[in-house]
Amino acid sequence: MKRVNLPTAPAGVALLALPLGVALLGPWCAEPARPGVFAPYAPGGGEHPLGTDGLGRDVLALLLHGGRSALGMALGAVAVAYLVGGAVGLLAASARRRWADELLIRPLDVLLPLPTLLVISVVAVGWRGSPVAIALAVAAVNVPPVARLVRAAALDAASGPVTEALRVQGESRVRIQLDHVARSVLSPVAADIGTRITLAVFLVGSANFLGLGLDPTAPDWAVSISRSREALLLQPWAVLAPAAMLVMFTVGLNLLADRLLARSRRTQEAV
Amino acid sequence: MRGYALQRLALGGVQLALLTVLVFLLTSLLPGDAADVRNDEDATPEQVAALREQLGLDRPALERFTDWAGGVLTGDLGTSLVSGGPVLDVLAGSAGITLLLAAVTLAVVVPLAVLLGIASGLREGGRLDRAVTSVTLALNAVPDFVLALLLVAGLSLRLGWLPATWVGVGAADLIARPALLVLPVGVVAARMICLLSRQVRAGMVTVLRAGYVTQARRLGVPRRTLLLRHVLPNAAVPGIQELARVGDNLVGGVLIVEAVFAIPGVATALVDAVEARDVPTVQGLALVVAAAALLFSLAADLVSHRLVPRTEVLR
Amino acid sequence: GGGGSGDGGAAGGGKAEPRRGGRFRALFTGGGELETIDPHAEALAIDMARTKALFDRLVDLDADMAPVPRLAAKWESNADATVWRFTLREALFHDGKKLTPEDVLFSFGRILDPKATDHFAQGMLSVIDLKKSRGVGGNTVEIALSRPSAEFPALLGTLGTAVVSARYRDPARPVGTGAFRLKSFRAGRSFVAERFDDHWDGGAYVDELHILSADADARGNALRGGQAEYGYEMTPTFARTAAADTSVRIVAAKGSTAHAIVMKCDQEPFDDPDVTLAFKLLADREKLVEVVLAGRGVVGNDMFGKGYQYYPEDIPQRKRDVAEARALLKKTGMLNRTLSIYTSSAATGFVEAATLFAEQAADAGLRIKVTTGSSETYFKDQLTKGVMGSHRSGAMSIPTYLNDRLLTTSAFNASGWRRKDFDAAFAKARATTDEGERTRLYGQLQRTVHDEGGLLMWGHPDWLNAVSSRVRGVEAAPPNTLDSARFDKVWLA
Amino acid sequence: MTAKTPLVTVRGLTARAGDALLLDGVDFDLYEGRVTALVGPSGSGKTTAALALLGECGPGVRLGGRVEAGAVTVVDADGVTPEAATGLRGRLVAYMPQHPGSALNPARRGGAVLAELARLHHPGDRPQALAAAALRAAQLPDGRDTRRRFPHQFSGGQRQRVALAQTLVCRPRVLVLDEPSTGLDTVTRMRLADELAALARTGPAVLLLSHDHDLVRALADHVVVLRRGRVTAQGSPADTLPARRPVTATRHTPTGPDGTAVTGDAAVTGGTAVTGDVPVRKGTSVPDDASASDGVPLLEVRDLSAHLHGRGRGPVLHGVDLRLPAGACVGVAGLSGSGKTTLARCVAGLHERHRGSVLLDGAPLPVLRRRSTEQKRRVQYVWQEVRSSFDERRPVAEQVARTAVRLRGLDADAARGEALALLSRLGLDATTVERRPGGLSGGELQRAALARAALATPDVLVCDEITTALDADATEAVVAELARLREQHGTALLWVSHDLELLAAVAHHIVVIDAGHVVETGSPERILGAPRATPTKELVRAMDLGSALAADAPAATAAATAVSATATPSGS
Ligand SMILES: Nc1ncnc2c1ncn2[C@@H]1O[C@H](COP(=O)(O)OP(=O)(O)OP(=O)(O)O)[C@@H](O)[C@H]1O
Ligand SMILES: Nc1ncnc2c1ncn2[C@@H]1O[C@H](COP(=O)(O)OP(=O)(O)OP(=O)(O)O)[C@@H](O)[C@H]1O
Ligand SMILES: [Mg+2]
Ligand SMILES: [Mg+2]
Repeated sequence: MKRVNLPTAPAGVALLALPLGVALLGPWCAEPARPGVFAPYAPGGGEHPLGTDGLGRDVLALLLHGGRSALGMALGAVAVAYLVGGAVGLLAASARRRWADELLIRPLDVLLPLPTLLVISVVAVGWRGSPVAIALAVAAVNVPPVARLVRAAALDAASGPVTEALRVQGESRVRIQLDHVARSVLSPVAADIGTRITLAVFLVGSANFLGLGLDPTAPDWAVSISRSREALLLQPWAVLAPAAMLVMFTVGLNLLADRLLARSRRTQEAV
Repeated sequence: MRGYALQRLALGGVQLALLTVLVFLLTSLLPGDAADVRNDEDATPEQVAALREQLGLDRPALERFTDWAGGVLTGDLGTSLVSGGPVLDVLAGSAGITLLLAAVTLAVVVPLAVLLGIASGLREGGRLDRAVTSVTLALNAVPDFVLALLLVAGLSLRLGWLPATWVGVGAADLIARPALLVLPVGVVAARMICLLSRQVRAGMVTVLRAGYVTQARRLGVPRRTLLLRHVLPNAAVPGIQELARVGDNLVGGVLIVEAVFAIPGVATALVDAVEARDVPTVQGLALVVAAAALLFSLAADLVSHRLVPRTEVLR
Repeated sequence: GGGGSGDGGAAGGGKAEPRRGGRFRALFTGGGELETIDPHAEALAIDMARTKALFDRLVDLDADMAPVPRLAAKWESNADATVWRFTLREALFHDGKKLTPEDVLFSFGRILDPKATDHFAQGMLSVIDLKKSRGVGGNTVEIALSRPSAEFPALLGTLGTAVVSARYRDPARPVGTGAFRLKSFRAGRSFVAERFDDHWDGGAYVDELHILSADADARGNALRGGQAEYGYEMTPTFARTAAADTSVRIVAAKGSTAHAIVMKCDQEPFDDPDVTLAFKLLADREKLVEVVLAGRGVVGNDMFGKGYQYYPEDIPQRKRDVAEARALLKKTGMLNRTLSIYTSSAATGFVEAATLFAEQAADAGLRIKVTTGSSETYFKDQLTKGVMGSHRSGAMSIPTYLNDRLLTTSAFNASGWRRKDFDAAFAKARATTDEGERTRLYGQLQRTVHDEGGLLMWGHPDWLNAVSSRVRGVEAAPPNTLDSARFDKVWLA
Repeated sequence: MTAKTPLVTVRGLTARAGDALLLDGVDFDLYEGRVTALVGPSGSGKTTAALALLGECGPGVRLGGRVEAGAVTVVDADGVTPEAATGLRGRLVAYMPQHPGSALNPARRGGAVLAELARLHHPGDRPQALAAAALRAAQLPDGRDTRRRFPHQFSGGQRQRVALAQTLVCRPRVLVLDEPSTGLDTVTRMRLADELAALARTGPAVLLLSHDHDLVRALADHVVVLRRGRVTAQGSPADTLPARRPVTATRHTPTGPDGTAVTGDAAVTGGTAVTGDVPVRKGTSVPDDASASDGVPLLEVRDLSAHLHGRGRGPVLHGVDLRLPAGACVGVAGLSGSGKTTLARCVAGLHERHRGSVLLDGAPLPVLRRRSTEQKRRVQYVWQEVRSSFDERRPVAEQVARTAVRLRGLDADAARGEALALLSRLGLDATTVERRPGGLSGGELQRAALARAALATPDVLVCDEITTALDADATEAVVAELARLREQHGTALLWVSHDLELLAAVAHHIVVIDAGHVVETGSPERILGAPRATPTKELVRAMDLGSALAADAPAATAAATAVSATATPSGS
């Protein structure tokens, strides 16, 4: 069967590498952008190729410093969500007693319909400007869906004949969980993780955009977009440069996730 | 089936009840209360205290909550601490527009996404699939707030084709000027179409490879029937499950759109209420939004349950 | 004078005859459900714009914050400024009844009603002794005060002082004398009023007035997209963008309000005036104005009310002097100390100014950490949190500012300025009926603040409003003054 | 017959996967009204050849040679011709796959699909009538209940027949049936054979792929024998098929604690059936139940009831009693859907919704989750549907060897050595079992599953239809291996099978289950020789397909309990 022949993997890696590299290495490449050094919203060229923002800070320097929070909060949030949600999901799926399963998963079900926006806005208002609080809030809203996803996938695997066979073979619970169940869970998780990171990046970005997140002078990409949006026509780079970073990251991530998925499907077929 | 639906409904009720407790706890964690927020620099501490007493904020939290909860059971969502009017009025004032926005968005999203997903999933790797996959992938990667900014700057401010805001727009204007809807709906719909069509496509690709589809094809079932009766019901499940999550996406997208286009909807009201520490309003709105999201996911579950009955067998 | 001119003068265009008719849509920052059209509970700019359309005050303030007659044609006081007589104009309420002294007394009674917690003028007007006040004849009211106040007429030009009819009960059905009559109002959304043809001041030109809530972005977009005629409080960036756009014009009132960084004089280390002085010397005010206000503003001199009545123009402008500041800091042992400044995004420019100032202070070896707090409760929190903070003040008269911000009893004494002698000097100035002497006394108070106070008042931003190019008759005026957000004199060309 | 032109011609058909040659120059023809059988050991390429008729092949497999069906060239030297399949599928050639479980759409009710296919291929006729006929031909009762069930609500054998009905309802000119009799009890098999014979007479060419030589003998006009992808013989069944040989097996007989054989056969008591026999140990006659303390059987099932849903809803088994002495073999027989698998799973501890008790050495045996390692080692289970019990991501050999590591504490190398030795005794070479499960044929996997359980050297081995996909040689290897197990470890067998002849050869005692009740127990000789209960009688009469067909069974009446009344569809 023919497959999507986009130059997916290399392009995905390249797209992902730039924003990730900027986020990771950026802070070492440039001094933090100092306010008031240049004129506000000066157009690009010469000393500051991407111009300046409303506080007269070099957009390039901001860009180099703004990735850590923009991506870090989202990635951290998804990591926490998977650590907690994944553990709960696996535990619930492997619970020997039905009530144990219910006890683990029902409270999360309760959280599921909680409007994400509400949680984020309450947390962001309450702990203004704290990246950890916002990341935790984003993680918290992601825990229930992750737990459910992992539980469903694990339950599928855990109640199947393969698991039964492993149990009859005397495999330990831990090994069944880690080896078989976790591995069967892996492919839905791989599929989910790309979207989830994208959503988390957007969620963190949206909070910042709405002024509910970090403080308004932070170099964060989403904050930069929000702060400079009024000058979109005056000094487009102040908005477009951080926006491009975010878009590149998510496009690259999705390309890569698609590719991994296609590959895992192929290896499953080609026995 | 009916038993399943009733069970889900009952669960939904419990969820809502616990949710209100949670929302109450969350909002009471916020620094300051409505009395603090409502007064600006010029209020004296005595005035703040008087206001606090007048709003009943000096009563114990538990008492306030039980009062409110008792009211909800009789259909009374309480009184706004800000306007002094019923929360229901706040809701009525904002829900209409949001509902309209959501409905139009869904009406655009669902058929389009399903069609795109089917078309691209049918010929995996074909030219159409590649085109659709690339476009949805790219569009999906643009945060809604960026998309909204760029569209407004380009289409409204530069080209002047579409209105840039909803400032001063009433319900009647919407009917007279449907152009108002284009940008907000476009922004919310863009990413939802991407998410949904990708799910539908993935479902199609998986199901098209399943043994039973192969067998049906072997038995000579023609393309159309194969697609409609054998492939779609199974392939739709991930899409429908995605749709169940759309509730949340929709709220998030609508909030951004409401902020950018100055649309006075539920999301805006919710954020306003949080900022004003108007706890009864926050609770009322959260309750309604959550109930809507719950109903949505319940409907999606019932439909996928109907389509693939096996799902119930899993515990 | 503070009532500077607009970019194109008084936004008048030519000297064409005003035209009647049309719909005028004005946009303001909204307050959601907090918005009100109760003139005594007004708090937000949008509230004031709306109540200004529906009601009139006895007295209003001109661009210098000096009182000008409105419903009161003239006024006089007794020798010790404890009894004031206001002569009323012939004016009609929207219900067709004539304005009487009873209406005025009813209004004061309503404002001072102890059960009304949200009548912000209550504190200021508590000097009124209502029991001794009375109507005299058909058109004069005599207001008795419980203590002397030479500023009393100016007080009547402030927030929450409009005159309502004695028949006014339900805020949703306002009975005022204003140039517009209410058609509909929904908090957080819209306000529609129509011209009141029997207005005492000749009435408005436009047929219909819409006052709508919209945030800064939406205001800009709507103006440029032709969806509104007037935008209140635009950002400097918008002003820059609008310069290239012929459909929008900026009407700017020069240096109208005030931005400051406050240091709490009642706390270590700012209990030492040398320290506060060092900080004041550190600020690069030009830079702050250039960056934070995008150049749309004037440099401040650590005193409120530049250009207003009673402002001591003779005090020399404070300049940046890092060497001197360093010396002072060294002397007080402040070098290399780390301080934190408590701020929030409660007002535009707060965080920016704090950040920039921290940057400037670093030039003298000071480390200042910027802490951002909750914006909704900032003005309250600032009183208790941190030794430094961000501060801004809207337009008000200098005596009002001193009264509200710098007395031991002031509720919002942001700089922790509490001095018995200062309080006494203020009370004396307030009771002084001779205007020249009073000006001198106020000037002395201001000088003390300038020298020793904790107010680093670095700039006075221009007040930027925008109108679409069809609009005529919008005057540049500082907020809270008569001509600010006044729509009975605007017309559409 | 030779005068007729063939409907399908296959010439020099080859199939390659990488370097391996799966089919090597296969020739055969199919004629209208004739049944052609493709036989050969498991893994010889039967399924591969049959799929080639439809122009299909497995992943990574390339076809060559020439296949013509009707006037259409399906395969030529370059492989599958692109337009080939479309026209002929269903109408000209219809195929029933070997693993029907995955061929049924989980989301659709059986009846709806049948009606749809009927309408499609025979628009003139009444679809409901056609569907009913197909169900009956597939030996499923035509009722609302059957039609409204979803695939997951059938037993293994029932699913097989649902897939068959779907193939039959197309009424194609060439009918390809891949192992249609696996998983069928003798009665059903007999009726099915009958039906197919009648069907073939009415026109279509039938290609039958089967291990079941009896079925082939009874039905086929022409036999093609495949061996390692080559046609080794063609001709009439009598000429090509080996003589019917009796299953040679050492019967498992109970052993005493000292290893001596226990004679007698009534180690089992049935709830309803009463036997006059009593177990005899060391030549002494001991009363059966009363002597429990004296002669505790290795495994005992007491008053076992099982159900599908919680709180006893959806009962499947009713009060089953069963005794399995050490070293013995108890055969379980019964119509398809009667509850045999459920019983086996209860013993294995996998079916948790049951009441009553399972005792090992007199001590209660908990459900699997609570069994100790030793208990797990002592009781092992071989699945009926083996393919789904293997992890498709790991090589088969590795999965098999784990048993010895986990349950017998061997190190990985030793376990692997034992596993490979065992697998090769069962006829699976090392290269085959190094593949993942998807690369093994049905029969190969079945033996691997047995090896996986046998490696534990269990005391009780529960075998659920472990020879359905095996040819005679492989069956013999399996039986021999089980005999070895008994000799070396005294393993007792609980053997679920439809193959009564096989059971007669291996079991010392047979239990017959019908609709969840034990209806009869006794020694194989007695059960086969003088069956008492009606279901047993029918099973036995249908045992020898040849004679049964000759006698024919118009008498076969409503006893078709094919869809057991115990099963209540749970979705609605
Ligand atoms: N995709 C594949 N790649 C490599 N070898 C394969 C593949 N599929 C099947 N085989 C091998 O091809 C041979 C023939 O397989 P096939 O399924 O045709 O056998 P069969 O005769 O139907 O066997 P059974 O009776 O057990 O079903 C087997 O040895 C099998 O291991
Ligand atoms: N999920 C289910 N829903 C409804 N009925 C079920 C379900 N699972 C099993 N059954 C029914 O339970 C009965 C017993 O099934 P079981 O698998 O034990 O039969 P069996 O004797 O092993 O049959 P076979 O010989 O066909 O494998 C069957 O009639 C089957 O239809
Ligand atoms: Mg086969
Ligand atoms: Mg079975």
